[in-house]
Amino acid sequence: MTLVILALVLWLAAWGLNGWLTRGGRDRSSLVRALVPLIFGTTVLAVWELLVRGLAVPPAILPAPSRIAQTFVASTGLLWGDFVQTILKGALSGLAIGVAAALIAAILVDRFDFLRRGLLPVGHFMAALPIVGIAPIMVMWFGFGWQSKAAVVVLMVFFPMLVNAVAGLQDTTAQQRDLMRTYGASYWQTLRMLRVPAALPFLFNGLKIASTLAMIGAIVAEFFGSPTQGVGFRIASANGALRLDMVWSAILVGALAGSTVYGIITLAERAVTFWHPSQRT
Amino acid sequence: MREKVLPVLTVVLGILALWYLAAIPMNVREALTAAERAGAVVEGGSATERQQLPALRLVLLNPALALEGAWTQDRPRLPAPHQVAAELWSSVAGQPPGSNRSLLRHAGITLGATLAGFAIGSLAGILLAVGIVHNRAMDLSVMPWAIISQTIPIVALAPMIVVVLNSVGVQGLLPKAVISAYLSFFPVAVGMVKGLRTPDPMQIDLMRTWNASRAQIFWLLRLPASVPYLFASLKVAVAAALVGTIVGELPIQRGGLGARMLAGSYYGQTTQIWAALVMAAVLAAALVWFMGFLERRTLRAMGVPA
Amino acid sequence: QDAVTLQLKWVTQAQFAGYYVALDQGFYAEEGLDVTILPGGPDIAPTQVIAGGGADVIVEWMPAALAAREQGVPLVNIAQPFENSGMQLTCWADTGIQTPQDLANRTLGVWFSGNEYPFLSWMSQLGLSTDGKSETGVEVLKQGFNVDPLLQRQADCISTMTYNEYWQVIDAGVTPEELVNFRYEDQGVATLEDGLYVLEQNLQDPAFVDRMARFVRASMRGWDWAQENPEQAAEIVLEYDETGAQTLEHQVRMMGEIAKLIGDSTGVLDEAAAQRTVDTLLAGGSDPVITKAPEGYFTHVVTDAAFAQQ
Amino acid sequence: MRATATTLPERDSPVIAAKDVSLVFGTADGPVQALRDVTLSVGAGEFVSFIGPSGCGKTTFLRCVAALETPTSGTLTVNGMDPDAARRARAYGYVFQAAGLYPWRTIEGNVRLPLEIMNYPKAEQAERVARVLEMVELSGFARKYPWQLSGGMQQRASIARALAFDAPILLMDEPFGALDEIVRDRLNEELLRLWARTGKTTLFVTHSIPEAVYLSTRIVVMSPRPGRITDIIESPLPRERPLEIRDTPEFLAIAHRVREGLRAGHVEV
Amino acid sequence: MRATATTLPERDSPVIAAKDVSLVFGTADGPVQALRDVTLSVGAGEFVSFIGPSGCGKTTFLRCVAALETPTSGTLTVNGMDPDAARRARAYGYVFQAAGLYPWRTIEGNVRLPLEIMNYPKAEQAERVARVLEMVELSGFARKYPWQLSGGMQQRASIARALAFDAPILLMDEPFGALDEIVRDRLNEELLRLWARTGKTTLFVTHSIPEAVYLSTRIVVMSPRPGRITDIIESPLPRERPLEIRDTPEFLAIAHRVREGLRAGHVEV
Ligand SMILES: Nc1ncnc2c1ncn2[C@@H]1O[C@H](COP(=O)(O)OP(=O)(O)OP(=O)(O)O)[C@@H](O)[C@H]1O
Ligand SMILES: Nc1ncnc2c1ncn2[C@@H]1O[C@H](COP(=O)(O)OP(=O)(O)OP(=O)(O)O)[C@@H](O)[C@H]1O
Ligand SMILES: Cc1ncc(C[n+]2csc(CCO)c2C)c(N)n1
Ligand SMILES: [Mg+2]
Ligand SMILES: [Mg+2]
Repeated sequence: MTLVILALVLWLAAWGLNGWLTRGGRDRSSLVRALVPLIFGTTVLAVWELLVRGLAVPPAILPAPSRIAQTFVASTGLLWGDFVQTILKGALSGLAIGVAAALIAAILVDRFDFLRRGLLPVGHFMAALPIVGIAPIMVMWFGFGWQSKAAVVVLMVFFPMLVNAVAGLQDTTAQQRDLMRTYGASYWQTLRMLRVPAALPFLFNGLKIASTLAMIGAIVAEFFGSPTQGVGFRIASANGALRLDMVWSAILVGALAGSTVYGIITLAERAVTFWHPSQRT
Repeated sequence: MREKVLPVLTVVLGILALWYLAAIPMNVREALTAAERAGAVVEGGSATERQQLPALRLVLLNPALALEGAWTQDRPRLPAPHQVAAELWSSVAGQPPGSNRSLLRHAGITLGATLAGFAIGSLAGILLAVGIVHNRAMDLSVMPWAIISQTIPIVALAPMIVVVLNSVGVQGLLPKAVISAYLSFFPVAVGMVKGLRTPDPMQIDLMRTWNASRAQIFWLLRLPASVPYLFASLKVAVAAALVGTIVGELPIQRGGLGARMLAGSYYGQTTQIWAALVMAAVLAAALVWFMGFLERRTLRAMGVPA
Repeated sequence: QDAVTLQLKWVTQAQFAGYYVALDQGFYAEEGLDVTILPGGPDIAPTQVIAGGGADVIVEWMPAALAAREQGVPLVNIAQPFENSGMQLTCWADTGIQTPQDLANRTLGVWFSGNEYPFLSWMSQLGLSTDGKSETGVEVLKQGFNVDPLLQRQADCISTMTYNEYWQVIDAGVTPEELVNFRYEDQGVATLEDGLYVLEQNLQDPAFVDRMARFVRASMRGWDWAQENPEQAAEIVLEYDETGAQTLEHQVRMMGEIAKLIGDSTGVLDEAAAQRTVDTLLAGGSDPVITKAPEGYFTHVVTDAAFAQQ
Repeated sequence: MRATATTLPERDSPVIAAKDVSLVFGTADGPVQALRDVTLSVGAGEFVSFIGPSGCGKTTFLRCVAALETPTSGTLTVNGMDPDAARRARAYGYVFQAAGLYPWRTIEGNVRLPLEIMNYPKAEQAERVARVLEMVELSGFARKYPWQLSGGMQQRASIARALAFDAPILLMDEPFGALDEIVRDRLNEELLRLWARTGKTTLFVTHSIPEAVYLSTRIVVMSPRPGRITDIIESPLPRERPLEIRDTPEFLAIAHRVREGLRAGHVEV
Repeated sequence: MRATATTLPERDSPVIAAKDVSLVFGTADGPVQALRDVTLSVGAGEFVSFIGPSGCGKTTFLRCVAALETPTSGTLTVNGMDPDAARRARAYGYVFQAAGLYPWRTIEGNVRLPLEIMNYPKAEQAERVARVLEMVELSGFARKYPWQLSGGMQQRASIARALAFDAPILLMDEPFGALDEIVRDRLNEELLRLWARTGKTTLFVTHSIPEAVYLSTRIVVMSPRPGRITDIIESPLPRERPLEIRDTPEFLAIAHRVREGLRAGHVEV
């Protein structure tokens, strides 16, 4: 009971501390900016630890963070193999192919009105396909290796990317388009100098969604068949053995990879769309 | 009207033609094995040897057999469109709507959980976005973790979530709705944060000169300005909610399109998977269309040029 | 009426016909029990469900139950309706596999999530590593939910149950002559399947033991009924299948095979068979399932109570 | 306090008092000094025009007054309090350089917006909206959306929006830049009348020398980079000013002095 | 063809010929007639100013000429072809009423944009950009982004952008609206010099009567709702025009006539 109360007190204290840190212009220092999410995260972990101990939650249901950390450190070799299999081979290759395909499709759809009117409604329908349902089919078609995972990822990221790209390519003001018209700019010139830059905020938005979907897709697809390696495989098999500490370690691999990719995309976004009002604050 | 129908029809016909064509090489191996069992002579060696040859090569070696078996198998790798249509028809119209075998019943189960999850998720997403835009501490601390939360493969955790919720007595529609809410809150939160921050600095300055309260700036400026972003993300979110429900249904096996897909997969009934997939796509398309409809109505009411 | 929640190991099918029959025919009600049957599914670990308090009693395979015991979930076998193991490895004959030794350098499909232990144990007895194809090793795939890997020759052999997946292969048009089966029973690595397990601490409560006794008694009545009336049992199972995916033909056949596995079990655990299971697991490969011989992992108090009263 | 400031009684308790106000923007390639040592005090009911080359900091100074920008150094008070307190007391009506209407509101809705925010009664809202739209000649366009209006009409709508409520201080940043002379003359007269009637303290940025001279009690001439005040010209013209006053020698003399001041600022660049 | 059009030789093959051009916008609450029966022909090398109350259709007419809007009725040709063909032949340099710079490009990059599109050699691009930025006094701001500039500076950048390349027809929509008189005078002179040197046919929208008179060979006075031409005034002023010309009686006479025309348009409303 004392541990539970301690958890509560800790939570309130951290909340107060963060509130103080972000008031009165202190948030302009980059140290504070880094500190605040860290405090938040540490608090979540500490509260988790205290609650698990305080309420005596069985480790077969929810292990304490300290135990997860031990397992993680002890199994880095195993987890590295899973990371290579699922993230590097499955998710990232699928992400690259899917995004490239979506961009090409977006330009085609944008370029040929017939396609836009014909393909986009059909595309909307196809996109509505719950891709998880396709995972068993992809495993059937492309085998147990990473190729089937990449295929699932391609299908999963294609549509969000396409929608964002098409929306972005149309997100120009009338005057900006008029200007290009007075220059007699060709389609490709308008695309390159006006519409692609204007679309960038949307593209990054799509990319962020796509990158998280890619991780999820690759991991889920492993549930429908995989070699004896991979984050999804690890989660499923460790869960069956009630090794929940291992399950969470594998999840941590997925989360770390996902956050890193997301972080890289965010940095790139900041560098490339610095001019957008949402980046200027 | 004709301007829309013709291109769509062309594209659909094109896809169907491609589909039928693709079914030939996709299904050739099983077709040849079946023919061999029936006593036909098959080029390309034994089944194990044929495994090494590309599918197209096999089609060219045995064109007649390949064609014969392409669109009629019971367990095809790629069912032909008419097989899917037949399965769809029999499971929708051929069953009493309340029966366990009726796809309509399963679609209904999935729809219920999807709507519940979508409602919870989008509401949570909007509230989170409002908090993030208005509270610097939340902006700095929550956003990175909201992002990390999405990199957790919730889908992989679905069985665990079901078990854990089950252990605290939550059953039925809710565990599925929780997973679907988890997947749908994120696009809404991200889109709304962007949308609520979209008014340019001058418009906010103007509000400041009037000493508008935060609530007023929110209701009169940020919210209307965010509407296009809101609907864009609601469309993504409703599709995500459906995915979440289906994922939640996989382990539970108590009906719903997800259970149906898994059962189809479990018994190798590919056409059954495809029929459930098509049904799910119809459902999702309808939900997305409905969001688009609301969007058009709202934007028109806001005087945005068509 | 006393409430009992039963968590099954897999989806609703004739594998669990006895319980559904007992429910449907009112055997549980006659014992004053209100039983809820939760179907399982891929990646639902019944051991986890019971650890989380989501069920009173579970149907589980002994290897998984023993593994859970080592992970701090003290499961105890209270009854064992299945006498024999139905697990086997099914291979294409035309690949030239005839004996277990021929498995070297092949690709094999295996179920994971706690069901891989007998397989790993067998491989280590054969002296085959599971790290990839080689003269002394096999390549292992995590088999999905169906028999496609075999049909499409992505694997040379896959795991099947005599009552289920094997027949799916046959239904796909394959003749029995095209296949070679290695039953775990015959390979000496059989483990006990489909026993009933509860949490150890609950057994201290006499009321619970009594409830379980009535439950086991009614369940065994159900199994007897199902063995005698396979067609009706299959129909009952179909009624309870909420996915609507099962076919009567398949369930009737499954019921027939299940009847063979049950044999003339009364539900009382055969201690020798349990010991065999433990030995198999302890002999496991490089990554043993259990590290030491378990104690107190079964009890006869429930079956004693159940059948003494008769 | 500046010497001139003490000569006139109303400036003893100035509405706006700036002392050595400087503002530096940090940009990627080095800081930009937008204002340097700006010292100025404006008494209640004064009409002060700001004129100066583009980029000299007029907008920036107005933004400082309205507490939309914070000076890097110096002191600035409004009604004796700091600008932000004045902002919270709803002291300002601000007309921005760009119209900035909300695209999802009709013209009427845009003008009504500040009234809604300040909780004016419903009936009064309608009455005020109608009155100011009339004043800027947009009565027929109440129900149109901003993108259906020409640039000048949008600017007039934004003026109407700032006049709809009773702010004691009016800040106008080139409000009439996009209007033709006739409408501009009319609005100038209208503005003078409004000012005379309400006694609002007004800061007014313009590029038109005649406009500045016609409207103001004082004209502040600024020069760019760094933005600073080069001249402050008191207008001896009477408060009552018919349009014809623009042909009088007094008027032309002031205009000349302003033009000289401006030119001086330009040469320095 | 209009009577005046035949009197001057260069208008026999006009660069811009509008005959009975009308344009109606459909809006939610009924159609808006923006232009009615506008007939005008502009010869090569002419400098025509458009003046008229806000909302009278000046912008709309320029947009029709640049093929950004299609007249609902009437005929409009540019260089004998339809406006869209002329557009594709890159006949226009257009300065919009709002600056409309691309936020992702620096000032320099914005000015370079048309040059990149028209494939000017790299070296020439740099040279031209430097020259026009010099001309609008923005040399020091080449590397800044649009939001770091004041409104007037942005407008000057957009003028530079239109002048950077050699379009035979220059369309300018209130280009100097946001500039102070000194800069405006300087840019007026600069524009006249450029016009004399290059002989660009120029259509110029302004609200300043002196500016219109100072720059133009002809002044078109328009009146609103529906937008139509009420007067076309030929300027007898010589092509060589020092700024002092604005004090000559001829100049003032023309200015007076323009003002009368404008006022007439306003009374009708
Ligand atoms: N957000 C900003 N970041 C960096 N520099 C800025 C910013 N805003 C303004 N400046 C700079 O400050 C100076 C003054 O700008 P300000 O807008 O006050 O000029 P102004 O006098 O209003 O000009 P104009 O008459 O053209 O509107 C300019 O040199 C401008 O480049
Ligand atoms: N897209 C549009 N939809 C509907 N009406 C429009 C549209 N654009 C312009 N109008 C209307 O057409 C008329 C002429 O507009 P235009 O922009 O040509 O005026 P202008 O002469 O340029 O005015 P200003 O000097 O204020 O810029 C106005 O009454 C305006 O309301
Ligand atoms: C993912 C997954 N695959 C296989 C099994 C093994 N299994 C246990 S009971 C049963 C029924 C036999 O038809 C089967 C196949 C599992 N538990 N989970
Ligand atoms: Mg300014
Ligand atoms: Mg205009």
